Amino acid sequence: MPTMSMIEAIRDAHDVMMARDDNVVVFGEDVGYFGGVFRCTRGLQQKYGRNRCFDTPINESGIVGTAIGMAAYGLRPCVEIQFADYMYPAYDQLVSEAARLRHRSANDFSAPITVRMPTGGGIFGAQTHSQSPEALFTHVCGLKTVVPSNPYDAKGLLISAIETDDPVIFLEPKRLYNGPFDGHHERPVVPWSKHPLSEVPEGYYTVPLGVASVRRPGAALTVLAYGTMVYVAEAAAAETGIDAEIIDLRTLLPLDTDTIVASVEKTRRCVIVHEATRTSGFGAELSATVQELCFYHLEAPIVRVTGWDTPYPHAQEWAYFPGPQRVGEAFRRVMEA
Amino acid sequence: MPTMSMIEAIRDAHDVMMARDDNVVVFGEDVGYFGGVFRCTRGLQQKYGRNRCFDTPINESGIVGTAIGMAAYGLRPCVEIQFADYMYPAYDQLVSEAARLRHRSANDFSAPITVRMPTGGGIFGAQTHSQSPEALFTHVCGLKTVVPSNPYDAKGLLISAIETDDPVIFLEPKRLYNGPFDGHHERPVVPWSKHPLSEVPEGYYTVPLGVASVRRPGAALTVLAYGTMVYVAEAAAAETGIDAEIIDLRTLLPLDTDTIVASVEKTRRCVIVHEATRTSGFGAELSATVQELCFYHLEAPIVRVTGWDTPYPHAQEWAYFPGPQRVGEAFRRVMEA
Amino acid sequence: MTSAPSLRLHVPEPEFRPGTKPDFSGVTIPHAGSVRRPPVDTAPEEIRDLAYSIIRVLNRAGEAVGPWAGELSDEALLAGLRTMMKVRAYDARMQMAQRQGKTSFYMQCTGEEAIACAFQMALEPGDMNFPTYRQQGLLIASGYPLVDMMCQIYSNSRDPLKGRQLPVMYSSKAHGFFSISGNLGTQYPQAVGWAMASAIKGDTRIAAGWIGDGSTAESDFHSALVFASTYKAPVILNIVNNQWAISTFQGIARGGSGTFAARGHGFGIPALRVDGNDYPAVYAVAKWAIERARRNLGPTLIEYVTYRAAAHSTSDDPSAYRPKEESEAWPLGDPVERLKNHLIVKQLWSDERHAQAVAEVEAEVIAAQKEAESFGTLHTGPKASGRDMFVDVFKEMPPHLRRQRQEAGY
Amino acid sequence: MTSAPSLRLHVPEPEFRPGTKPDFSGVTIPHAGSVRRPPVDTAPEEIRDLAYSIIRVLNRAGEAVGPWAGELSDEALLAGLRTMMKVRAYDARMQMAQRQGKTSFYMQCTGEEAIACAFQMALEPGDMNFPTYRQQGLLIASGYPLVDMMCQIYSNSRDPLKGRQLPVMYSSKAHGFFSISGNLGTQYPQAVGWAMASAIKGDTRIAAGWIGDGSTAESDFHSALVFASTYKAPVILNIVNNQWAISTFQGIARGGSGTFAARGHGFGIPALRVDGNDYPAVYAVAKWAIERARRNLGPTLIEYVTYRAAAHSTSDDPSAYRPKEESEAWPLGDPVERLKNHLIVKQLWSDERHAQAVAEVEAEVIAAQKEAESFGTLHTGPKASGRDMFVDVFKEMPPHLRRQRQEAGY
Ligand SMILES: Cc1ncc(C[n+]2csc(CCOP(=O)(O)OP(=O)(O)O)c2C)c(N)n1
Ligand SMILES: Cc1ncc(C[n+]2csc(CCOP(=O)(O)OP(=O)(O)O)c2C)c(N)n1
Ligand SMILES: [Mg+2]
Ligand SMILES: [Mg+2]
Repeated sequence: MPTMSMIEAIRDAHDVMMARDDNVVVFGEDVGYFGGVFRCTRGLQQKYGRNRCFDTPINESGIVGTAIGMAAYGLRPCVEIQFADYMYPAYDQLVSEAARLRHRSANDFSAPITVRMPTGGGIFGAQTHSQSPEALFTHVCGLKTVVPSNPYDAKGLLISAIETDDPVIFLEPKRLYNGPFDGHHERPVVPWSKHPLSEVPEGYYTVPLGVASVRRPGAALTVLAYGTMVYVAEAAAAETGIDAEIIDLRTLLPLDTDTIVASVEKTRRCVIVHEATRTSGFGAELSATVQELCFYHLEAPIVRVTGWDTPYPHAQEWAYFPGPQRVGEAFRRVMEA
Repeated sequence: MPTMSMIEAIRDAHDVMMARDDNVVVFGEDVGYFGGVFRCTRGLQQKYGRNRCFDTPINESGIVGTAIGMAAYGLRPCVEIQFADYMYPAYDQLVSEAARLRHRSANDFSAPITVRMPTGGGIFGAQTHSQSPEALFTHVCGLKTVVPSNPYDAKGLLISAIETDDPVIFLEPKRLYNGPFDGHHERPVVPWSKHPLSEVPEGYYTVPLGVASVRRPGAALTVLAYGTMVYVAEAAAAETGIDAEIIDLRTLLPLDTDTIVASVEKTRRCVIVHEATRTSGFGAELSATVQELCFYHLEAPIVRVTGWDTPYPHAQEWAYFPGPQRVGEAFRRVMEA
Repeated sequence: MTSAPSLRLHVPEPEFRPGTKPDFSGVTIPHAGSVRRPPVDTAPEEIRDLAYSIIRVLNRAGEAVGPWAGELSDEALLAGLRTMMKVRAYDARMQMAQRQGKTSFYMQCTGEEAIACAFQMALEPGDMNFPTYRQQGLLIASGYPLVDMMCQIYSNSRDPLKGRQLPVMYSSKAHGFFSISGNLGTQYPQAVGWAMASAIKGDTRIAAGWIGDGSTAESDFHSALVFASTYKAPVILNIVNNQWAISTFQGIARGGSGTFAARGHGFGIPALRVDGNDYPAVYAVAKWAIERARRNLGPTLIEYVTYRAAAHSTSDDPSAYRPKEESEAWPLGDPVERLKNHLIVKQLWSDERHAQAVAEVEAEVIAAQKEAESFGTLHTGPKASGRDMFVDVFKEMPPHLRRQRQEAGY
Repeated sequence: MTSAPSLRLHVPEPEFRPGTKPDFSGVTIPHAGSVRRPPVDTAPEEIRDLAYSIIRVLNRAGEAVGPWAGELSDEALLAGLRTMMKVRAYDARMQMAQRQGKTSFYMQCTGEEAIACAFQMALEPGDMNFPTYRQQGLLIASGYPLVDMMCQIYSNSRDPLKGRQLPVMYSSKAHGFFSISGNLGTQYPQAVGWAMASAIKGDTRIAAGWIGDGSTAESDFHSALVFASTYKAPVILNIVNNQWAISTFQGIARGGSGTFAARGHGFGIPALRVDGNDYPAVYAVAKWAIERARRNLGPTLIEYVTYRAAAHSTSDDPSAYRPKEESEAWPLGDPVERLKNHLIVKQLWSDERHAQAVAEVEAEVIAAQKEAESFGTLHTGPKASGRDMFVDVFKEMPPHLRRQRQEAGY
C-alpha cells in the first residue's frame, strides 16, 4: 500500500472525489494553479480544469458565500480557508447561512459544502497562524466538525465530508501535515512514512463521521484528544508509564459519546487535551458531557490540559503548547486524586 | 429614587458617560436621530450633537472596525449592534483586532470599546432576532463579556464597561427591556416599576465587572444563571418550593468563581441555566469549572438547562425557551439524585 | 502644519425630518424616454452615464415613450397591473392580520410593487432569485399560491417552513425563490455562487440577487461584486433603493457616490438606474440585463429608484423620523396608479374596470386568507409542532438531537 | 429560452506562467509628465480619468518632468534615496538572518521601497499609518531605530513586542505606525475610524490606510470605503498593487475593473493611480492627497503600480507560479535605480558615491544587527519570557489568568 503524508492524503481525497463526482468543485486562495500554500490541492487544476479548481479573490465570506450558492444549485464545493485564523470573515456565512439553510427552508435548500482549514500551532506561526477555533463551530447547530489526526483518517474523513449532505468544517492540524508530532519540538521530526497510519489505500474509501477511534487502549484513565494532541497524549503515556486509554475523537460534532462513556466508565478518570484556549474551549463541552453521563463513575475531577487563555505567542510557542510534560503531569494528578 | 426600565437605564448610562467624558462617542445602525430600534440611545444625538452620536451604514465590521480605530486614537466608543444575531460580520474585528490589540502591540495600542447588543429570545423574533452568542465571546481571550439582568445593574455595569480599558461585549437580554420576565409568557407582563431593581440612582455610579450577585440565597442547590434566566430560576424556585441559591453571574468573563465555589460548596448541587444552544454553550464552561473546583463537594451531577441545539424557532419559541417548568424539573432531578 | 484648519466630521442628514415640509421640486428627474438604450454587449466603460440617470418609460401623460418602451404586449401589461394589485391587497390583509394578533410580524412592500413583479416576468423558469424580505412580488408574480404564503405568515400547521421562520421569510425552490435570510446581504454572494455553478455546468439558467439601499453597505455586497466581476458570473445584482433603511436615509449608506448604481463602476460592471415605479421601464431594463447574463456577457447592476411608502415593518413607526407627507410628495408617484393610467391612456383599461379588479383581487386574497386560517394562525388553531424544531438541523438527526428531542418530550 | 448558449465560467489567468517568456512590450505606460494635476478641491467626478492612467514624474532619461514634478528639494531627494537603500539593505540582512535560522519568518518589500519611503516623507508628525506587513519603509523613513525593528524580528529580550508577534508585525505609536495584524484588511476601517476620531475632536492629524492588491478583495476594504465616503474622513486609502498576492495574480482580485483605483469611483472618492517605482511621483501624489485630507476635503484612494520583485515571504518560492524573468521584464524598473539615475542626471550623485553609500548603509545595518543580536535571536541567547505571554491580554490580569500563569510556572 502506498504511504502518504497527510498533505498527500488530503490531495488524494480531492482527486478521488473530483473523479467520481462532476459536481465536486474546489476553490480558495492560491488553491488553483499553485495548489494551495500547503499544496493540498496541487495538480487538481491541471487535471480537472479551471472550471473545477480555481483561485479566488482574498475574501473568505465570498468563498463560503459563493460555495453556499453553488451548493444550493446542486454542486458539492470543497473549499479551503488558507488558515483557520482567517475564517472569521466567513463566520456569518457559515453560522447564519450554511448551518441554517436546510432548517430554515424546511429542506427546500441545503448547503452540502466542505470547508477545509489548516489549524493549530507548533510552526512558529504566532497568533494568526496557530489558532484552533473548533469550539466556535461546535456551538453552531447545523455544522459538523471534523479533525483528522493521520493520513488514513484524513483521506477517509474528507471523502465522507464531501459526500455528507450537511456543511462540514474540516480542521487540518498543520503541525501533522508532514509527520506525526508528539510535542517534542527539540527532537528531530519523524516523517509519516514511518507511521502505520500513513498507509493509505488507493481510490475510494471512507471513514465515517461521528465515530471516534481508540488509539491506545488502557485501563488507568481516559484521554479525550484530537488532532496533534493524540500524539502528545501518546508521548505522555509512554513517558509517565500510565496506562492511558487514548481516544481520538476524529469528529467533534456529532460526538461519539458511546465510545467516551464506555471508556470513562471503565477507567473512572478522564483527562481532556486540546490546543485551543481553555475558557469555553471544546474541552469544556467534553468535561460537561462526561460529568453528566459518567458522574457516578468518576473517581477524580476531570482535568483539562489546554492552550492558555492568551493569544498564541511567537517566541513562547512551546510555553503555550500543551506538550507531553504538561499532559503527563495531568495524568499524574488525576491518578493521585 | 426614580424607577427606570432597562431601556431607560441603559440610555441614562450613556447620558451620564457622554456628559462626564468628551471622548465617549456613540454610534450604530439607527442609533442617531431615531435613538435605536429599542430606543436605548434616544435623545443622545439631540443632546450631544451629531459628532458624538450618529447613524452608521449597515456594516457591523465597519462599526466595530472604526470604533477600534477611534479607540486607538484615544476615544471611548460605545457602539450598538442592532441584534446580537448580526454581530457575525463584526466577529473578525472583535476577535482578531479588539481582543488582541493590546497584547500584540505590547500595550502600545489598545481598544477600550464597548459593544452593546440586544440578545436572547422570547419576543417571537425567530432565529435571527433571538440568539445568545455569549460563548462565542467567552472563548476569545481579551474580551470581557457582561450580561445585566435588571435596570440597576444595567446602568452600573454599562458605566463600568465604558470606563474599562478593555473591549467589553455588553449583551442586553431584550426580553427584559421592559420588564422582568420569568418565562410565563401566558401571564400578563409585569413592568419594571414593580421591581425593586428598577430603582436607579441618578447620575454616576458603577457596578463592578467580574462580580456576581446572589439574587436568592438558598441551601438546597446552586443555580448559575444570567440575564432572563435569573427570573426563570426564581419562578422555578417559587413553584417547586426548592430552596435554590440563585446566582446572577452578571459578568461571564472574568467569571466570579469565588462566589460560585462558595455557593456550590455549601449546597453541593448545581444547575446551570441559559438560553443559548447547549453544545459548547457557556454552560459547558460553567459545568467544567464547577466540576474542577468543587468535585469533592458535589452530590449530584451538574445539570444544564439550555436552549436546544436547533435554530431558535418562531412558532415553537416556547418549546425552545428553557422556561420555569424545565428548570423546575432540573431542580427536582438534582435534588433526587 | 499648525496652520491646518480643525477637521470636522461630516454626518449626512436627510433634507426633511418630522416637522419640516418635504419639497422635492428641486430634484431633477430625467424625462421619460430621454435615456439611451445601448446594445447589451456595449463595453461597461461606454455606459457609465447610465448609472447617474434614471431610465423611464411612462411619462406624465401616461404614455410609454423612448427607446426602452414597447417591450410588453397589452396582455402582459394588464397582467402586470393585476399582479401588482394582488401584491398590494395581500400586503394590506397580512398587515391587518398582524394587527389582529394573528401573527407576530409583517413587512409590506407598498410603493415598490413594480420592481419585483416586472422583474419576475422577465425571468425564465429555472432562473433563481436570491431575495430580501421585500420581494413578495417575485413569488406572487411567479404564481406561488397565496395560501402557502399566508400559511408561512401564520406559522400554522400547513406552513411550508414548519413554523420555524419569521413571517415573510419564504422559500420556494420550485418558484425560483431562495430561502430568505434575516442577515442582510448574505444572499448576494450566494446569488453569484449559484450563477457561477450554472456557468460551471454549462447550463443556461441565470441568477438574480436582491438587496436594499441600506444593505449595500454590508460587506457581502462587496464579496458579491468582487466574485461577479472576476468570474463574469451570469447574475443580475438588483439594488432596491427605497430611500430608507429603517430610520436611516439612503445618504448614510450611499455617502459621496451620488447613486448606488455607481458602485458597479469600481468593478467594471455595467450599471443601470431605473425608475422603480415604472413597470414597463423595470421590465425593459430587467430584460436587457437578463439577456446580457444569458449571453454570457457577465453581471449587471441595477438600481431601482423607489420609495418605501409604508413603515419598515409592523415593529416600526416612521413618523418618528420622517415627515408623514414625504411619501405623497415623492416625485416618482405610485407604480399601480402609473400603470393603471398608462392602460387607460392606451384605452385598455378604465376606472370602472379598475374598481372591479380591486374588488376581485381583494376577494381572491380574502378567500385565500380564509383557507389559510383554517390551518391555524400563530396563536390559535392547528400549529407547527415542537417536534419539527429538531428536524432538518441536519439531513439525518444525530444522536444528541434525538436525546434532546426526547428530553423536550416530542 | 432553449436557444440560449451554454454558459461558461470565466477564470482569469495571468499572461505569463513558468515556462513562458514574459513580454510587456504590449503594455502602454503613459509618458512621464503626461497626466494632469488638478487642484486638490476638484470634484471627484471631474478626475475619473486619473484612476485609469499612471502618474509618472521620472522619464526614461532620468529627468523629472510634468505637473507633478518639482515637489522635492535636492536634499530631500538624496535623503529619499538613502532611505530606500537602507530599507533594501535591511531586507537583505533580515532575509539572510531567517535563512540562518535566527528567526522563523521574514517578508521583504524589494522593488516597492519608493512607496512607503516617499509617502512617509509627505506626512506630518502625529499622523497615523495603518500598514500591512510590507511597509517597513514607513518605519525606517520615520526614523524608528533599526535595532528595535531587528529585536522584533528576533523575538529577543529587547523585542518591543515581547516575543508575541510574528516577525515583521511591528507597532510604534510614537512613529505613527499602527500595530500590524495578520488578518488582511482589518486595518482599513480602523484607519478610517482613527481619521473620524481626529475629525470628531477637531484635530489636524490625518490617517493613512494601506492594503495590497489582493487584499482589496477583502470585505473590510468595502467597510472602509463606505465609512470614509459617508463621513468624508480625513484619510488616505493606499493600495499597493505589486501584481501578486502570494501565487495569485492581480487579475483575480481586480476582475473587470481595469484598475484598483477605479474602486474609488463607486464611492465618489477621488482616485489616483501612480507609478509606485517613481519616488518623486509617489511623493507628489501623497502630498496632494494629504492636503485634501488636511483641508477636510475627505478621503483619497491611491493605487501604486509596482511589482513584488522578491518572494511573498520566506515561506514562498515564486518560481512555482511565475516566470523567474518576470521581475526583470517588468516595465516600471527599479525604484532605487530610477532615483539614483535621476540624481546622477541632476549631477547630485554619481556611481562612485552610490557605491560608497551602499557600503555605508550596509555597515549601518550590520552594526544594528550586531547590537540586536546581542539581545538574542529566536533560538539562542536571551529571550522574551513565557511570563510575558500572560501580560496585556487585559489591562489588569484577571484571576483566571493569574491562576493559569501560576500553573504554567511563571
Ligand atoms: C446583518 C444585519 N444587520 C442589521 C440588521 C437589521 N436590519 C433589518 S432590516 C434593516 C434595514 C435594511 O434597509 P434596506 O437595505 O434599505 O432595505 P429596506 O428595508 O429598505 O427594504 C436593518 C438594519 C439585519 N437584519 N442584519
Ligand atoms: C483574512 C486573511 N486571509 C488570508 C490571509 C493569508 N494571506 C497572507 S498574505 C496574502 C496575500 C496578500 O496579497 P496582497 O494583498 O496583494 O499583498 P502583498 O503580499 O502582495 O503585499 C494572503 C492570502 C490572511 N493573512 N488574512
Ligand atoms: Mg431601503
Ligand atoms: Mg500584492
